[in-house]
Amino acid sequence: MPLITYREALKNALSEEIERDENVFILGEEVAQYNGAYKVTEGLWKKYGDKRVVDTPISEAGFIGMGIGAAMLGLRPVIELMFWSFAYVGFDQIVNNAGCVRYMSGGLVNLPLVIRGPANGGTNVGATHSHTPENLLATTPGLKVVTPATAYDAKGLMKTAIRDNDPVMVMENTLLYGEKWEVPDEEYLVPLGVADVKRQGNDITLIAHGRAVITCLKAAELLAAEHKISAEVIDLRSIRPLDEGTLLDSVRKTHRAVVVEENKPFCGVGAQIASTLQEAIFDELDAPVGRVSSLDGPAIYSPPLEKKQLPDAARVIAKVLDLC
Amino acid sequence: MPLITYREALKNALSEEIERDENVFILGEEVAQYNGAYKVTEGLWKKYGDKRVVDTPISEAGFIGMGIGAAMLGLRPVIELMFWSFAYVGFDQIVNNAGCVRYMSGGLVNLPLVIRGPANGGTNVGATHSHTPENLLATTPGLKVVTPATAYDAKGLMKTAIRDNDPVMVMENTLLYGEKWEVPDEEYLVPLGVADVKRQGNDITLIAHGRAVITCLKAAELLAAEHKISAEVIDLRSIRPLDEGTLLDSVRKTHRAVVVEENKPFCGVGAQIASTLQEAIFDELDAPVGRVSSLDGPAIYSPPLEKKQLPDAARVIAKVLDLC
Amino acid sequence: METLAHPADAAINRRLTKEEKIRFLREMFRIRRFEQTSLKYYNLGKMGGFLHLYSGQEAVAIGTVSLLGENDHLVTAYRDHGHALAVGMDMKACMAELFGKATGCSKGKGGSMHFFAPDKKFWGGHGIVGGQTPLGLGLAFGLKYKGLRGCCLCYLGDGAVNQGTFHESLNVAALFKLPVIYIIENNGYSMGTSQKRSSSFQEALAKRAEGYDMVWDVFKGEDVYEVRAKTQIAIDRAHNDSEPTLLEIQTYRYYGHSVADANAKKYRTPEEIERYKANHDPIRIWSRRLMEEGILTETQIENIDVEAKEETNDAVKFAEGSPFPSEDEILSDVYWEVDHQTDAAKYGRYFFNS
Amino acid sequence: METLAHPADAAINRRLTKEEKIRFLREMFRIRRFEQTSLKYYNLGKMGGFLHLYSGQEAVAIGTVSLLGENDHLVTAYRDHGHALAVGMDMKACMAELFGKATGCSKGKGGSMHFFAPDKKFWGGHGIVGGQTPLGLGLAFGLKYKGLRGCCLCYLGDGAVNQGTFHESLNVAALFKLPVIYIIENNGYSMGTSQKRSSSFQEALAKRAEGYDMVWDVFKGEDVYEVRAKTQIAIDRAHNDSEPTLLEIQTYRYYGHSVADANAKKYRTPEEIERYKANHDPIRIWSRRLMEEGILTETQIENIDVEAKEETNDAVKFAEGSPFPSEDEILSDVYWEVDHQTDAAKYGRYFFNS
Ligand SMILES: Cc1ncc(C[n+]2csc(CCOP(=O)(O)OP(=O)(O)O)c2C)c(N)n1
Ligand SMILES: Cc1ncc(C[n+]2csc(CCOP(=O)(O)OP(=O)(O)O)c2C)c(N)n1
Ligand SMILES: [Mg+2]
Ligand SMILES: [Mg+2]
Repeated sequence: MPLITYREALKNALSEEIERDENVFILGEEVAQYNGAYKVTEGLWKKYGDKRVVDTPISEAGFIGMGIGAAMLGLRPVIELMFWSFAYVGFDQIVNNAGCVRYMSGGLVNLPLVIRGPANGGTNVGATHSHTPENLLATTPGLKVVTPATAYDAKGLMKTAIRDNDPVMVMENTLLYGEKWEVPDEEYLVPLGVADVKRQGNDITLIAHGRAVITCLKAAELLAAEHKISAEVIDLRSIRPLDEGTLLDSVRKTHRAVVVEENKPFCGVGAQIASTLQEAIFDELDAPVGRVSSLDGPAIYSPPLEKKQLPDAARVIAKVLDLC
Repeated sequence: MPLITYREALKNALSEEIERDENVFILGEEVAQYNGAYKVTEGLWKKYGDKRVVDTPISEAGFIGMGIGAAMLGLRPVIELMFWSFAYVGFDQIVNNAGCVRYMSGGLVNLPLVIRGPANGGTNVGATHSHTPENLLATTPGLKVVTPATAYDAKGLMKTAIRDNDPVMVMENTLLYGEKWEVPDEEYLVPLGVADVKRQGNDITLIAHGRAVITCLKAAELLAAEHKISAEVIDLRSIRPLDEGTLLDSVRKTHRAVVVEENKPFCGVGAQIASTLQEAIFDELDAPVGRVSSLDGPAIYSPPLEKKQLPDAARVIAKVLDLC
Repeated sequence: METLAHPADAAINRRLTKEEKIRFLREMFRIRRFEQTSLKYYNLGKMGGFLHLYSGQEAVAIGTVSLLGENDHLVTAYRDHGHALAVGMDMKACMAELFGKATGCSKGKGGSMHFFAPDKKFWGGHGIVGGQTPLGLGLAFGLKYKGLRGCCLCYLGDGAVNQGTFHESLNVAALFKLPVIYIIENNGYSMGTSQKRSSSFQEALAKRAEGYDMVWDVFKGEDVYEVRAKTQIAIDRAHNDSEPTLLEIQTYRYYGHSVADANAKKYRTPEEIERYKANHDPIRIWSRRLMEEGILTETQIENIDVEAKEETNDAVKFAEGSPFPSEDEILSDVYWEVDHQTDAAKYGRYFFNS
Repeated sequence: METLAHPADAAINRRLTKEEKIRFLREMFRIRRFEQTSLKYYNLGKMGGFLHLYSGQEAVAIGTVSLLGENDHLVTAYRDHGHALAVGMDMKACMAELFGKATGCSKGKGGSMHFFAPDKKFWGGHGIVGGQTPLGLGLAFGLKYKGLRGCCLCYLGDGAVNQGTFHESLNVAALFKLPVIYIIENNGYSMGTSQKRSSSFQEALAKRAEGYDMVWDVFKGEDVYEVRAKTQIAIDRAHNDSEPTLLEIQTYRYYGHSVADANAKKYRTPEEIERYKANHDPIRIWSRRLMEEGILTETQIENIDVEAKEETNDAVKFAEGSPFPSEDEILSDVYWEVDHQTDAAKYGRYFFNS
């Protein structure tokens, strides 16, 4: 299988879906002529033109809402946020219009749209640019949230998100854009709501999403090599819908779990999962569910410090050793 | 002690703080000449005039940001949101400006401000008007979140919030505005970060905030009368800072807990608390920490249905019986 | 711009048949009576939440909506009963919605502020001030994308003009040349705040359009002819040139901001309200016209009114006789894929109550 | 409005001493060299994140800031080095901030986009486009509340004008009569988008002010005299009448949007950039003036430049020699009460890592 970057995988997904369905189009700042701030849409404007790849002013609330209105008519907008951090100026449009209109119309309206862009720390862009709103959006019934950790998943999940008839928030990661994975040439889809066991193990389950999955895989290797602990690594892939079945099965086997996330800890995704595990399989747990999150301040700029603020393999290992 | 309403308690707190400190002023839609959409500021404009009680256009992002800018100069704005649901159009100002500026300035700036208003369901105002963003805001380091459940707490917490030198989000409840409690005439403060054991018990701890506390007190009475279960009821009062000590002490005694909230379940405050309890005192728990939240759809309009969507005593009791 | 001795002489009005003119009257009566009845039942405790009445503004909804063709859409704010009935939504379903019943237009889930009728090209009913304005943009974008000759009317209040979304929408509308017509229904107040206490502007609110190089107009909203004549110009601009317009229509509401508005008579004098009712009421004005034109007699008009009242009473009967939604409705209509039990919904958990 | 044969003749400029004029030149050189040096070290991998250079725009910051008195404040966006140095922030601390060091102006926590100096009445440095515009409003509100004769300059870009917050701010500024001066530093581009692709407008962006009944002006930003003369009018209006103004200052940036902007030479031609550098460079123009006025010789000017370069090199040495923040700094400066270990911070948990 060819090795391609996470970025290319996303671009290919967008390109294939634009070709497949005339209602699919891309909307956002610098997505067209500039080729995308992070080059995810590189070449698409040249190939598909002004109609399918649309540059917007810096008006997130306006163009997110515009996408929602267009989706009402059956178009399938893929709205790029240069950073998910900028969603906060358009938060009302996402929560109240994308999130609530179907419900408030008694099911008369549905909104087949995608909002995508990077949501991560680790690139020293400071607190305003490093938000990870997966918990904020997944708390909202009506929205779906997806966080691909590999190029394979990025492509498969993006294509599924675009075909989904509900609003799907896809949170990417700038630190992964340049990383390569094997991605088949043939078309494939990755369904939402199916977690992926990225590594098998017996002693403890590491549960993560987004780049934290990579961190867990590193930690798992070290745990095996240095501590003879066999860690299973589960990638949630989608936060809502959430594949609880796979999590429960794994923890029923390992009896221990750590949830690792780049979210802030308070009411983070890890809180939801820890809470679920202890409630669903209390008697199967040989130790409390541990959590490793970003250190609980706004994102710090200073490059070496920001590295420490994000979860790393060492912190995951320390937590695992605490619990094993 | 005189019985006064939650609404009056808040108004008295505002009035006393306006008198105490010339930097305190109120800002928001219809707070002055109209006396407040929910009459919390009734009479204050008449008494204190245009300078201290300021009506704004319907521009939440604009006037929240204006309050933040004024706080930079040492003023102490108390910003009313007619509903906390409207915070979403000003979400960026709250998270990035109120929440991050102190940090990003390396501590050079601090923002002594309060944002307050009702955040609750139960009045059939539909999904757009019934959001409960305590989890969304408490997830943000830099912000504090307070949710008074009684008139006594409302007054004491509001006064403390106004004197606090950090941004404090006070979430009130329209269903409580007209309810009465004993409130002393003498000045008092209720500190942030101190939970209140609103009822003593031995068999299980019910943990709640806001109006869910009242629901728990009702449930506790019924549990005692009908099931011989002695429930302790803890009112968090503030979500961040969070009084974990009181929670842990109680659960160490009762060995069982249910977290009750009007938040939506996914990544709700209850998730955070359940996750904390199981991690901190795993061996003390005789049963999983249970959760009771709003039913996980957008807020429904239909009055009898919305009643069922919110947690009620029956659901709390059912959950307790599950665990005991 | 077409200048006319009288708006009645505008081509679009000259073309009207007697039946159409009668229909406008009937529909204004239907809106008025629907709301008066809903007020009564609200006060009887049969409804929850808010009820924002449109009474006094009827000619705006009727006049503008009467111009819409096959590919013309609309979206509005929470004061939406007038627009809903104007597009032809079933009065029974509207009333049942207010009663929170399963037979309501939104199955009792949306309430007064959140009526929708996609089949009638009516996209809500939105509770957040200004929140609908980018949706109007999107509907117009969608029409243009699909190559359809149509437009979107997007209504908002005089208070809503100060929301950021509206400004962002105006810029994009003009920049992208989208066939959207923003209609400020200026009833002089946003809740208890008079227009001059909420907005700084020159001449008219709609003049702000110039800042975006957008055409605008401001006119009275009490006469169906005038509303139609002036709005048609904007619709033609949208249809023919794919250009947006900002219209400001001066109108008035008789009741408080919502029924919960205890101050309705504090921030405006009773005289102000009475003066409008006496001299500017759109139903009276249209009735007088139809009599002047010899189309209807006073008795015929009264009959139309009586029919409207009867219809609202039937609607109440329907609403009262309808069931509340069943409890499982709380978790339906959240996700399309779940509702339709598609393959996409086969995996993972969607709802998180334990 | 004062009309003048030449801005140099404006009272505010006639009053300038030789020393002040030299200082303006020195400060423009300091900004230019500071940024060129930071660019070098950025490219060496010594810095993270973004670096938005101000080169080409220096006369705007220097000209406007030179007018500020005791109660005059300012706030800007992420392209903030020019304003920071103009208000007198320590260059060493600024450089150390870029290096992410504990000695940085924000202790290494804010980075390039988030410089602050409250002691110099400089309130940031804000990364979210348009997010600073309501803050400017609030600073002006605070001044008025306190009864101080002052104003707030709030800078934004030509792309930022399309954020909703800016519109909301303009309305409130005019409605409340706040002494705020919004300054659009129009450098023709928002990232790779030319002004005409992002905004629909008539004549000038600043003309949008008329929609809010606000005074506006548009002028060139390459000549310190002109910037000072035109801005002073707005400051007087703020000081004397507590009235806001919207200024648009035409300028240009030499580098890409940020250093990460790989397309800097794709959306504009190299000729366009060179043309500006050759004919409109604020430092050249000011240098020429000072020579024409007989204040400085070419050699003296070169010496000033050399000094500026030396200062930036010292700043780099300082930054390189400074320590990174200690790990516990990640959780300080979050809450004032916690940092100061007050009574208020005695209760409850503030940070939630386990
Ligand atoms: C963002 C937001 N802020 C505040 C409100 C509360 N609110 C609802 S309607 C309204 C007044 C709007 O007035 P206007 O736009 O003139 O419309 P009208 O009610 O007169 O039709 C206010 C303040 C809201 N729904 N949304
Ligand atoms: C809300 C928001 N959207 C997008 C961005 C990304 N962004 C940063 S600067 C910029 C361009 C701004 O251009 P302009 O306002 O002209 O200022 P200039 O960079 O030219 O100084 C963009 C799109 C952001 N920081 N915030
Ligand atoms: Mg109005
Ligand atoms: Mg620019």
